[in-house]
Amino acid sequence: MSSLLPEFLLILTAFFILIIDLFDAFNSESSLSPEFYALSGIGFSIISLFALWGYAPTTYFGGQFVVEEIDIFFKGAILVAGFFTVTLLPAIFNLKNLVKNHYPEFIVTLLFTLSGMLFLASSRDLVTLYVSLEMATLPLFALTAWEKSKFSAEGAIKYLILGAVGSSFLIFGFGILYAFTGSLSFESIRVALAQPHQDTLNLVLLAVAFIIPGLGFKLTLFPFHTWAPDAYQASPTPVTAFLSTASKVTGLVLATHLLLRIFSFQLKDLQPVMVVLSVATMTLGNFVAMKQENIKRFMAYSSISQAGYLLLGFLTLSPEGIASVLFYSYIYIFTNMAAFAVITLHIEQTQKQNILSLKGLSKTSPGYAAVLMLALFSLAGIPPLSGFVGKFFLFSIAAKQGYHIVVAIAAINSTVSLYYYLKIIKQMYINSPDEDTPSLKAPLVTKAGLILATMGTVFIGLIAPFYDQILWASEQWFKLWIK
Amino acid sequence: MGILSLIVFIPFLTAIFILFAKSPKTIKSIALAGTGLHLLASFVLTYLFFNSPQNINPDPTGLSLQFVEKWDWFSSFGVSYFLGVDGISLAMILLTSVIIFTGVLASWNVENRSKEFFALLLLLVTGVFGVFVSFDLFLFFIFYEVAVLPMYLLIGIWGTGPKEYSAMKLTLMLMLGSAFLMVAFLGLFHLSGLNTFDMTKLAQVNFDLQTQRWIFPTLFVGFGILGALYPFHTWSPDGHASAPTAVSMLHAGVLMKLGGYGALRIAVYLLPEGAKEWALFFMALTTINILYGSLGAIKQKDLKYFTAYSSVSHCGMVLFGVATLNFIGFKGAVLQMVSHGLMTGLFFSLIGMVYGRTHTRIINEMGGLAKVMPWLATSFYIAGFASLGLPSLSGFVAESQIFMGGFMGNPWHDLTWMRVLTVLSTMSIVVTAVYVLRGLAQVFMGPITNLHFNELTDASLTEKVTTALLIASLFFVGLYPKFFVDMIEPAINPIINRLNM
Amino acid sequence: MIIYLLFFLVAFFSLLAVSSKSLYHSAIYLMGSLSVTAGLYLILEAEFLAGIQVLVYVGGILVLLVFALMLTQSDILVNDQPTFTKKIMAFGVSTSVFALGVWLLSSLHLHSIILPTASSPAPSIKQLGHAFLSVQKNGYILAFEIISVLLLTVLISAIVIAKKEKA
Amino acid sequence: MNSHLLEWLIMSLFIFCVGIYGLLTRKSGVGLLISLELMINAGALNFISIHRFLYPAQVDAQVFVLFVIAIAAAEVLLALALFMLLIKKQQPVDITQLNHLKH
Amino acid sequence: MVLLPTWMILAIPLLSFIINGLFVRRFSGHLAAKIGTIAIGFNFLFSLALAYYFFQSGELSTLEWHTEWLRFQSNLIIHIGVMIDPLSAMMLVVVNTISFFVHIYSLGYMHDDEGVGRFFSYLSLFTFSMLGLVVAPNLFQMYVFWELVGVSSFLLIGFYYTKPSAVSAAKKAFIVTRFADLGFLIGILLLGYLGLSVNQGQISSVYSPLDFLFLNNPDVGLQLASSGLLTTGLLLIFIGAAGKSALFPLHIWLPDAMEGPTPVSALIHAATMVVAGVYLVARLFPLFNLAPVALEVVSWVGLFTSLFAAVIACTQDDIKRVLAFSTLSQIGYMIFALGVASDLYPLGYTASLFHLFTHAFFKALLFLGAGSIIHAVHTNDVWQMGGLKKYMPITHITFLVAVLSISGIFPFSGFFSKDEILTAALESGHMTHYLVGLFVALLTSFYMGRIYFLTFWGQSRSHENASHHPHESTWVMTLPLVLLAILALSSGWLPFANYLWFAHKHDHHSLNMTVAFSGTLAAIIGLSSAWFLYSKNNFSKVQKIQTGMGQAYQIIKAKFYFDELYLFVTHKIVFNKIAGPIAWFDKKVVDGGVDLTGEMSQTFGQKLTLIQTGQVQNYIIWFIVGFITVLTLYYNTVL
Repeated sequence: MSSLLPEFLLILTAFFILIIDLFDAFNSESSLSPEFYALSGIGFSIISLFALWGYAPTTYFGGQFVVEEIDIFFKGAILVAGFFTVTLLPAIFNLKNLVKNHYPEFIVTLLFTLSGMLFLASSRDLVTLYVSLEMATLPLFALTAWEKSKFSAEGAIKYLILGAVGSSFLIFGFGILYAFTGSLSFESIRVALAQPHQDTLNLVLLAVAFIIPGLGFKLTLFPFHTWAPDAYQASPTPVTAFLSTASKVTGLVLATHLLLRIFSFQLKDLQPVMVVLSVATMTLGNFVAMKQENIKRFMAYSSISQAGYLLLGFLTLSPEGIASVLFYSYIYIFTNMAAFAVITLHIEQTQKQNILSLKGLSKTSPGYAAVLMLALFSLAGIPPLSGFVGKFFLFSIAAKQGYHIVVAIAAINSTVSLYYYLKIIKQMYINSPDEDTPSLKAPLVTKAGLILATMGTVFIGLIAPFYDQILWASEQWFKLWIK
Repeated sequence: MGILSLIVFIPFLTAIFILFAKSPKTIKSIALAGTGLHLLASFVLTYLFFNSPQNINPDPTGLSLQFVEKWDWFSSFGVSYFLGVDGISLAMILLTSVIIFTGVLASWNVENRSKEFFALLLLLVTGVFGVFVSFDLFLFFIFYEVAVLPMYLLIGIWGTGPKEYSAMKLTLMLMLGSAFLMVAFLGLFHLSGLNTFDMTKLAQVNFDLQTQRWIFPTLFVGFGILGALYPFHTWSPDGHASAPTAVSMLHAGVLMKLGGYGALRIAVYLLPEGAKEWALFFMALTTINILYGSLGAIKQKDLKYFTAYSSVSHCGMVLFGVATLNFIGFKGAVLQMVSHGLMTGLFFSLIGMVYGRTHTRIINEMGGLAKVMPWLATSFYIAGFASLGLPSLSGFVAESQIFMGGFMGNPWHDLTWMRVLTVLSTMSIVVTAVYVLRGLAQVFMGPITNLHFNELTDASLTEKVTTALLIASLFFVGLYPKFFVDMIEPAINPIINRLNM
Repeated sequence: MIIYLLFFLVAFFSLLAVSSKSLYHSAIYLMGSLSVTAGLYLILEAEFLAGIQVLVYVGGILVLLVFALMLTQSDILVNDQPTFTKKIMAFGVSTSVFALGVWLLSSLHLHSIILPTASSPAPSIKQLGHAFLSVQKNGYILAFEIISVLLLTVLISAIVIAKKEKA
Repeated sequence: MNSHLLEWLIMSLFIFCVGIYGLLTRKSGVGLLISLELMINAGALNFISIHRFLYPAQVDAQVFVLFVIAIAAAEVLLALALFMLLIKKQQPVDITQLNHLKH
Repeated sequence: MVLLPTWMILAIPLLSFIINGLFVRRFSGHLAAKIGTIAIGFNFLFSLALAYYFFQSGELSTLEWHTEWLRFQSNLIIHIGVMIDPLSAMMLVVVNTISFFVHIYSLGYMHDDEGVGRFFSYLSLFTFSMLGLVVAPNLFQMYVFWELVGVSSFLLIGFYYTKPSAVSAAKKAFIVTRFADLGFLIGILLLGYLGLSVNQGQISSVYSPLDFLFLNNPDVGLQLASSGLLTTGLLLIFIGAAGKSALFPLHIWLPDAMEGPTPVSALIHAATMVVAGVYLVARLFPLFNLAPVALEVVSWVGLFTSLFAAVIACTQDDIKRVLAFSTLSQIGYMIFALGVASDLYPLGYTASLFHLFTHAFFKALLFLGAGSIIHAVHTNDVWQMGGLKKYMPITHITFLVAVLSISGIFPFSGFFSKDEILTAALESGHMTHYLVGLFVALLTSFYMGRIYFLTFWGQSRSHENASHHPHESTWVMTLPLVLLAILALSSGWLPFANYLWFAHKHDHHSLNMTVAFSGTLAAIIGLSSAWFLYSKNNFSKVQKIQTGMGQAYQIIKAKFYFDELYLFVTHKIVFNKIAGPIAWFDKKVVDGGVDLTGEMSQTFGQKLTLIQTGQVQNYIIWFIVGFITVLTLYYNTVL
């Protein structure tokens, strides 16, 4: 049962916070503020997660809950994203009247979403997959509308409706999948799909056609990304950070399940679809981000373009593919979190979301400006920051398959992305601030999170053992069922 | 921690120290000390290179590298931290350490935010050193982009004129160049069959003609964009005009050489068949580059544009040398890199000094300055004569090699075509003479046009040291080329043997 | 025979639910359509499911929808008429999806599979109960736990959002 | 005479497409929810009909559908909460006017 | 054989340039002047000794010293060295003597000029590069010092850099010679290539196919000639020679080069630099000999230049311009002498070098004399002088000696060298060359007589107030004049033929009487007509002739408008029609293209933002469109 510990610990902390909130104990001076409990909860679950490293793979509930090495890394990524999101919270929730803006409830919902995502990572059959996927998405609709501002409801509703449409497509797809084998477990479906005889080929086609939109919604791929900009803009900045990192990784987990664990034999035929989707997402994300004024909307498009790059990793059925996707998602989380930390502070303390309001940040608060610059350069894929290393490995997967033109398009896209990242750096470093802008002040927890994220942005790409471990984990996983 | 890692990371460490320094005075002295130490280190390296036992690579087409440092980095990906130095890299290291030392001296009066300025400048130069010593394509690419990126901030913050526009254009075009390179490197990595980025191993692979036919132009154009190849050179005039002195010195002097170096070291060495297919086309392109650059410089009004166009033409000569695909041509290309680096370094530092005094770079607004600042005038003239290829100065040695190489032709291309192109590019020595003398005569000779020029001062001590050092090295290369020729020739043999194989 | 009648009924009700002018009528038509589907479930020998369908769907969700109608009171509730172009657009999109699906499905020779007779074994409620709570191979205890936590979070967050702020 | 699986699949697909049609034409939020319920219901029906025709003995299909119904309920709950928020902010529950966040 | 190593002859002027240029001239210009003069003096003696010993030893050519300078490839290694052979020994003597006298003369002439230190360092630089050129063992080293000579002439012409006319003259000189050097460089490349392809067959002390020992080697020459490209190569090299020696098409820079101080004109534009072209052709004569077409071209260009320059010289007013054109014409003489020579009639070769030898002395004398006149009268214009006979006796006598010598009157050196050239032309059957040569000799004596009479005879026409009479220059300036006059007298008698000869050393020294007679006659006619027209003060007869010639006179006076033509070609055509459009093209089209891609991507981005209309229904339509595209895409990949 120990491999369930990470999820169990999260849910335990959530209930613990609920009970404390029940007795309205947070307002008394003596008690610690809720994010400490959350942070310790997530910390312990990370520790317990990596404690499992030795025994993997373990299976529970009759094959429905499996923890392989690759899942440990996926869960680790999600937990790290959650950890950083929680460090951002004190910056926006003023601790005086917790009850007024429901800070404890926010954390509880966040923790439950995290546990949902962890369940998704280990699920091995359609029911658990669907339920934990909904567990990972439904609370986000509420989190997006948490600020109760004029636009937050609008963003949340758009997110909900498209989410619901996505999940109904998914249900229909799963229904068709069920037709191939009696059982709902991935393994049996994968085997059934291995050699679909001629007449059921159309059924596979229909199943794939219904399932890809569900995946596309979660991973913000091109035609299914339309919710992302509005949801990112509407939600409070930590939630935008959470959406762009944790929810993106959950999308990757869903992609691993669907593309590698179910449709692994169809992957060869799916390559053209994937190439078109990833190129379209990349190009749209980059070219539209050029014209954005609002910071959060800009980050939305930047994360859409990153999704385009990440999809390249799924072009092959090889350990390097999934390893580089995982490696890049870790780098992406650290980089994004570093960027969002500074953006949260800026938006919270200047109440302005326009890129131009970043004017002269390097003069008012040089430290934070430097962090944001590093993060943006890493997103643009500039060496020696780790963003470049991650991107290089991803492009190498596409190059291995011979898609040199796709690598060329991706490289040109990252040059275009450099243009709009430089536009922000220009605001910070070249333009001078208006006189009275105060320098940004950050609560201790957020500052600690920020420093940790920046360290990650700079060093993850350079330390080779980290990538080797991930590669080893994905090789183990491939050995398991490629036999 | 071999000497090469030291060479690469001394500027980086100085940059770190600078970040902790407080007053501008200490910042400048640390920067100077760092680059001075680095100059010393490169001289020591040269001494060791010539005197220590040479490990000669038995295979004629293999590189014989000295002071090799090789550690596995991403072993699963075949990426290793692989440093080495041979004749060509050593020549470039010497050039760069001289240019950065004089660059720091030339930017002695940068006051606003001098801490970031020097830190970024040294970061840029770390990238450049890294490129010259790394023999692993991945590491090469990392240092290549590190060298390009600080340009944006350096030009954007400390530049003059339309600085944001030209900074953005420069960075984006150079990044597009490196995008080309990334595609080519990945292509090389995957089509070579062996899972490594190590250049020496990739050199043993004979890629099939089809792949070489598309990878070589991508590589050559990718490097050409930085080496001011004809249609992609437009970033260089704007970029240099708005960049501050030290940055344009470093950029035109050294960064544009990365293009030539990469084209020779990677494009031609790894893909000989591709080189044979495309060299004549690129030779024609670079001929346009040479003539176009020099003719363009005649009508320029601004001193910096004037020098920028002349460096477009000279960098064109570097690529022309590479495109001749013969022994003398290659040697000429490397010599031209060294000589043009020193020349443009001197030119831009002098322009900085003159601009510091007259606060104008428009040629017609100045006149008769020789009477007021004889030292600067003479050094300007020496730089001018070096650029038009006067013997006893480095320009002539390099240009004669390139033109001889172009004239001698190579066994794979039609000789008359090469000879026509060589004659066309030799004409540039006349056009260069025209615009150099016209420009300098207008600025320095004749009666003083603007009265308040009279109380301008001549070169200060730091400026004297800068110009003296650069002029001395120009004369050294010009008068005693044997030093560089003996250094470069053994390094070119593998490339030629590979072509002849 | 009864099957085709029910098919027609479901199609008729859902079409009306979707296109009727006033939302109240469409809510009622939805109720009709859901209960007819419950009937279909009965035919497919899934009694428990039909029961749940009627109880949760018609009883629970529909009631919620009607509450929503009452609460929002917006004038458009009375006549929610889409513009003509939007109708054509929506019609085009949905028929194209339907046509694609039908074309793909019909090319399979699924029609040879006929409705099993009443006697063929259907999973009993006891089996269903076991499936929910058993820990072995085909048990879904895990999903059961997750769904409970899910409903809790949704409840909490919905309350927080809908709560009237104290002054 | 007895019905064939194809008819059932086409039937559920039809309801699904009617749901899509409803989604695209309804102006009010609640209208959307109605069409959403239809689409999810169509999914469930499709699932059960395949279960009955092909694998009558397995129980998984019904378990899955039960969960789907529960989650549909949760979705409607959330949608209702968001509509309340809209009303509190004096905005009409008309999604065609909810277009402040764009481009 | 000489006690000091021969490379000293190069090292001394270089050393004096470095010492003066960098250090001494800052403290005292005069000290620098003294150092420079002493150094050149030592060099003068050393070269005399060298020549003496060399001619004693009787060897053909000795490679005294060489070190490897620039390695192109294993069989193409360029050495810097000193090679002494009759030709270079003679040149050494000429260059050093003239340079030594000019140094002494400049002590006086530049005494009160504040840039005197700079002047003397430039002079030493010039001498160093000229000597380097002369002793070069290979063509490449010659090209190197050829350029250095070009740059020192640029510096010296532009010495008065505050004067815009001097600056533009210097610039013009450098660019025109640079253009010629382009031809020279391409010629070198071609010869280098040909040399490489010919099998070298180890000739002693030959390191690259550009060495003279290799090129002038008869059997190598034959192989080169057989390759067919030899003529073009030699013609290219001749273009270089034409540029430096200001032959016809590239002569425009020499008259303007008079802007420099007069000692400069004396040294560079009379004796040394301008004859470098002749020296080059002479040095490569064995090769030229094998390319008769090239020799033809050489002879005709030389002839035309001498005629062309002589005609213009008659019309010029500025004394230095007249001398410049006379130099042009004399060099034309030397070149066409070489042109007519061949291994059958080798006399032309010796005649041309003999004329070079003698011409150096009397032309330097003329220039220095003109210099002392200008120094006294402070103007160049011949019409403002007159009657200086009384005030400047020494300058007058020495100037008269030079005039007589250049016109070819008997006892003076000019007679012998010009006579030999004309006999060479006559004997080798080039009748037209002989006749034109005679006519040019007449013209030469006419214009020399003209300026002589205008300056020294008649009344003083200077505008300065009558009280201030021009006075004779100091002894420092007049001593070189006297010495040069003696040399101008004596150099004719030197038995030149048995030192410098080509093919076979013929020792008969008979004067061809017809040529001697006709040459002297032409000289006398020229002088007397000049005396008739210009000696008295009334120039009515001159006016009559000028109006008689009408428009033609103006054209000749304006040097056939060649300057304007070149100006037009460079400024109008090259600068405005080519460089201008290129600069515009680069800015608008190439740069425009880059900005265009920037705009295009911006508008593309703008279009894409429109997908996000904010309407949920549009989002759902996109969603379903996505579904359909995935379906169709997957469909046609699978089936």
